[in-house]
Amino acid sequence: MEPTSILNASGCLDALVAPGVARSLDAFVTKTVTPLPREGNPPPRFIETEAGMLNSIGLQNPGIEGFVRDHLPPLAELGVPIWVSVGGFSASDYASVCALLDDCEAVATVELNLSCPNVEEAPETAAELAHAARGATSKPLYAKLSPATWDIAETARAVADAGVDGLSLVNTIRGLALDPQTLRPGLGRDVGGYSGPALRPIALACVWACAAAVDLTIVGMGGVASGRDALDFTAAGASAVALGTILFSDPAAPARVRAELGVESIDRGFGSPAAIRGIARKEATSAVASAE
Amino acid sequence: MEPTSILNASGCLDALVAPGVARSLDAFVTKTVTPLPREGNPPPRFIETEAGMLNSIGLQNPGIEGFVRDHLPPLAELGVPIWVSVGGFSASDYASVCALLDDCEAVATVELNLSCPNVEEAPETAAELAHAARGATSKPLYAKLSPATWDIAETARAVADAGVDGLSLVNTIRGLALDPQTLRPGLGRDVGGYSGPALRPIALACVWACAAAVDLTIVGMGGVASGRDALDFTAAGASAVALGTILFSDPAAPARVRAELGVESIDRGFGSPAAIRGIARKEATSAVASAE
Amino acid sequence: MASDDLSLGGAGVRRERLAAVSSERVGPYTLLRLERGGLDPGIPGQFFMLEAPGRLLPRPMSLCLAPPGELAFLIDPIGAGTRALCDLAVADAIHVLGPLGNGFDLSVTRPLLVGGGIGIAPLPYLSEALGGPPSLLGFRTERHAEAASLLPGAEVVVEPRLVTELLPEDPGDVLACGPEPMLEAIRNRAPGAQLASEAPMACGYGACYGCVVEIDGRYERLCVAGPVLSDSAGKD
Amino acid sequence: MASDDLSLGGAGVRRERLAAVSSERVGPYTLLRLERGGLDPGIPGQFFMLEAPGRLLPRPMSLCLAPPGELAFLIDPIGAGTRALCDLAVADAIHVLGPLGNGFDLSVTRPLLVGGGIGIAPLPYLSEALGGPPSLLGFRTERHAEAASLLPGAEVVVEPRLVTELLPEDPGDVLACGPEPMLEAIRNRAPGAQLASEAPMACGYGACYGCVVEIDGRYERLCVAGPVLSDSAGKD
Ligand SMILES: Cc1cc2nc3c(=O)[nH]c(=O)nc-3n(C[C@H](O)[C@H](O)[C@H](O)COP(=O)(O)OP(=O)(O)OC[C@H]3O[C@@H](n4cnc5c(N)ncnc54)[C@H](O)[C@@H]3O)c2cc1C
Ligand SMILES: Cc1cc2nc3c(=O)[nH]c(=O)nc-3n(C[C@H](O)[C@H](O)[C@H](O)COP(=O)(O)OP(=O)(O)OC[C@H]3O[C@@H](n4cnc5c(N)ncnc54)[C@H](O)[C@@H]3O)c2cc1C
Ligand SMILES: Cc1cc2nc3c(=O)[nH]c(=O)nc-3n(C[C@H](O)[C@H](O)[C@H](O)COP(=O)(O)O)c2cc1C
Ligand SMILES: Cc1cc2nc3c(=O)[nH]c(=O)nc-3n(C[C@H](O)[C@H](O)[C@H](O)COP(=O)(O)O)c2cc1C
Ligand code: FES
Ligand code: FES
Repeated sequence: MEPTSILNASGCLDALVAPGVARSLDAFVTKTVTPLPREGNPPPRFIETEAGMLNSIGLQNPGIEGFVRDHLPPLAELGVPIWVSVGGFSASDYASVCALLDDCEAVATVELNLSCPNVEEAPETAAELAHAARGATSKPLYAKLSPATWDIAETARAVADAGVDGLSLVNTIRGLALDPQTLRPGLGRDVGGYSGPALRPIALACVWACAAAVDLTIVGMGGVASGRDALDFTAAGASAVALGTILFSDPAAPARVRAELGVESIDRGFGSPAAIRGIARKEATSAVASAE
Repeated sequence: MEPTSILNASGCLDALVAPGVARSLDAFVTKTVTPLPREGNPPPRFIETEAGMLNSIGLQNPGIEGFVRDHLPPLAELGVPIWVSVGGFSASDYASVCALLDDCEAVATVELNLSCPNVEEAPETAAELAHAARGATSKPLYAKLSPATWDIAETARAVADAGVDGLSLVNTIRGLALDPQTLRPGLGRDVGGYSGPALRPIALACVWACAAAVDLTIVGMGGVASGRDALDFTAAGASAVALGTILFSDPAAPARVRAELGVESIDRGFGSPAAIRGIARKEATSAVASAE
Repeated sequence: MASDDLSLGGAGVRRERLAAVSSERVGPYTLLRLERGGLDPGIPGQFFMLEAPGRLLPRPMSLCLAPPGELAFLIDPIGAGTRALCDLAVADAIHVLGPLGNGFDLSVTRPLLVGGGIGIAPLPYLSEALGGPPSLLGFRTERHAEAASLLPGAEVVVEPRLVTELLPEDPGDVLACGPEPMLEAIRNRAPGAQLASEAPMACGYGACYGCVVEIDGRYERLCVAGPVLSDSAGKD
Repeated sequence: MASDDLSLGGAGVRRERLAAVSSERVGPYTLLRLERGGLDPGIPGQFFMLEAPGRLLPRPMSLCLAPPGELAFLIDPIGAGTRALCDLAVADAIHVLGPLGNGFDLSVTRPLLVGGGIGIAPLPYLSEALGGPPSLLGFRTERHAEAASLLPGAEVVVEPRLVTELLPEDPGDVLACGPEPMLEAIRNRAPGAQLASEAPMACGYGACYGCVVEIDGRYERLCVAGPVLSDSAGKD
């Protein structure tokens, strides 16, 4: 087992304007690309909350053709593995985008954004979308799931059966915040996706549940901001962590988190973070939640 | 319309040991009562996180018979309306407990805890549970829903069709935190329910979505700690707010929040909080989330 | 409103914002003196919930000393909350709720106080109430033992010696506070002792059911049933 | 590591922890001087992301002055983040990232600086770079107008008079910063003006797509395409 890899979370870094940051990662994940170009949502597009933020970017992206033509070539020059995040509104959307990417040598991995609130009912059809993508590409496939579900392990098993190679856990969860003056939603599109430290315990519970349910590689994310956080995700079963919101305040976070994680591991008597993987579950009595 | 009522959140106040606090509420909500007594989960039962806490109390309660015999008579003496929170593991559980409570004059309202993580699949059968309860009592019925669902408005419509009179939004969402020393889960039962300020944007989005979907009275909760928070829930469509985690640090919160809410309303030129109800939605362009 | 009597179980429980009067190091611990405000110091062994700046939940602390106009707490900085309390500067104010829980039963004839580590916290106030009975204190290191200065006249041992080694054959009415292994040893040596236990507490007044300990095979809230439990109600 | 060149678009962008050297009130604003560390002051109109103590996200601030060894920012305390920055005490340190974005194009022949309210912030540094060209400043009240002291020799008006009333027939090369209605008026009166715009920014370096403004009918990131936009690239 290798040490915990450090990636960015999709939509939280543009490697073309911040190549130095991208190069400090073990892999760069693109913003979600859809079949057609999208302008995204009207501003305001983000708002800060007590221990997190809400965003309603709305999948602004150049569409798969523009992406492959204009973005992929310079990304390929970076020298880090490129993961392409793929979104869509139907199984055929996913299949067509994946088929296109299957031909691109520069693409190391495809991450399926199955949890974009724009795609109504996505969690219910996650397995179908994953199945369609699997049929269209032989690249490694990661399924990115939403925490907004009663039983994420069930979804994990379904996408595992559909043939994905890994899980990206988790996407944002819907949230709302009002403008203090107007009492109107602070975002142009009212409701947005909640990320940052407040999401961390929810994300960690999802990693924990999925690590018990399926035998897939897990990229953990949701509020990771320090080596200690990366350690927790590793202990809960993740093989990699992705940095999202923390990159907005600290573009040097990848190197910092990596260094802190190494120190934490050694201080605790483990040679490398890899030895910590899944340790939270050792002697675990029960994975069933019992709160009310 | 009356001003925003202030209740406690179920499981966050024991009126019998804190009668003064209970009397400062517009109604007292009991901890969830199940058909049989329950000892609850082994400690540790709570752990603090960055902007919230996790609990795994596990529905410790004396069972419906013990409750009606020992707890209800002194509760009836308090002089505030008593809401009884009802939990169970099947539709017949809910029906039998509701039938028993239907005979109790001291019970003003029944809140159905349809979102206890102990009840596997509860959200899927929320409407069936609500339907069973509706058949067993003519008391006002509130359905308490979980935020851990892709589309809470769908559940809201289903329980509305089943005949409930109101919604209690929201229960905790599953979370995990590890002990910094051992890297084992900080709770005796590993995963617990996440509450407090971190939950607030999620809860507010649920109130917003349900207020648009159904014509039911809404009790909003999730991190309410100030008059401003109560104002936000009111603006999003709630007629009452329930105080949970804040009661642990401030048992005087009900009177404080009520006073702050009054001041906020007047400062904004509204005579009473009632005039603010639903105002966040005025000129709303879209209730569909558009984050990714 | 915030300072009103909250009718939490016993009468006289209040919540007020109290300013720090002084904060001094005692070995590894900090003795934090707050102005008393309108709060009642309560019975020795009772506790207060102290707001820990920057934390969501308050922290339970036994009253250590009750000089006129003050409430003093001895705090061991073991985590974020206790560190924040130890870092309070003079005039910083925090919310304090109390007194809470059941204190020691003072109607004892031959009191002997036993404390281990930070478990010494409630003993100075208790000793005062009982007219300075004999006391035995155990500490992990000489540095921790500096806290014994708060209980003049006490017999003090430092590990590897254990405080229970000092217990006489017939110890009389033992009133003790300390780590669980120490309390367990006392249970064996002094049946009927009054033992102040600890458990993490979110609310301190019976609201959350987070502080349960097993008593006679059932989960009871320590903040309501304790923190002082008589041995017969103890774990075994 | 944290102080390394991060290769964010332009070269020379660094992130360091910088201590406050002084903090003084200027009317309702605060002039915060930070030690410069290894950061480059950049081109006038560029901005820095300042850590706002207690907040999750940093806040964008134009460089106001660049005295030797310092970076100085003029801050309007309009919300929690800016208030936290205005409350910094001497020696308090915060993370600062920059310089970011596109500054003013200094190859102008007849510069005229125009600022409104806190929009005056980038003008002192800009004025210095351009050798003290004429400037027009507009403020909401006399108290706000105290900030004009940062730009000696400027013409100043206070509402109800508007700064655009002072614009000459042929204003030359206008470089402006201020509220959107002021910028809109300048667009009409001085086509081709360089206008420094504002939008809430979460990252300031193109990572989040949170700061988009409409440019030629498309949503462009202001932190990458701006904040200084030449009028032809402007909203209409
Ligand atoms: C009735 C009562 C009276 C107390 N009196 C004092 C006192 O006078 N002086 C003093 O220094 N401390 C006292 N304590 C203990 C004190 O409340 C805890 O040390 C404190 O809450 C820890 O908070 P923290 O944020 O520093 O640590 P945290 O980060 O909350 O916890 C650090 C570690 O300690 C564990 N822990 C936390 N609280 C407790 C607890 N109560 N019992 C056992 N383990 C715990 C946690 O699980 C964690 O592993 C008392 C506790 C109780 C219940
Ligand atoms: C490139 C750039 C340079 C800037 N330079 C300066 C400067 O030199 N001095 C200075 O005082 N301010 C400057 N600002 C504005 C400053 O960044 C904001 O006032 C600050 O981020 C607000 O943070 P807050 O926490 O105080 O308020 P918040 O609580 O975040 O916001 C308060 C209110 O202001 C709105 N708001 C927040 N940020 C902006 C913004 N950037 N534009 C418009 N509305 C906003 C919010 O939506 C909210 O309604 C600059 C902004 C940009 C984009
Ligand atoms: C501004 C912003 C934009 C995002 N865009 C995407 C996206 O395009 N595709 C996607 O799968 N996730 C997107 N996400 C979600 C993140 O990838 C990540 O799952 C989430 O933010 C949780 O991680 P964090 O708390 O570390 O930010 C976005 C998040 C933010 C904050
Ligand atoms: C310690 C604790 C115990 C709880 N017990 C119950 C319960 O018995 N029944 C129930 O419906 N909700 C229970 N809840 C959930 C709360 O009623 C409430 O929905 C949730 O905590 C969100 O509100 P808050 O953030 O204000 O605490 C409990 C919450 C906590 C923190
Ligand atoms: S600490 Fe909440 S019930 Fe005891
Ligand atoms: S502020 Fe993040 S992209 Fe501009």
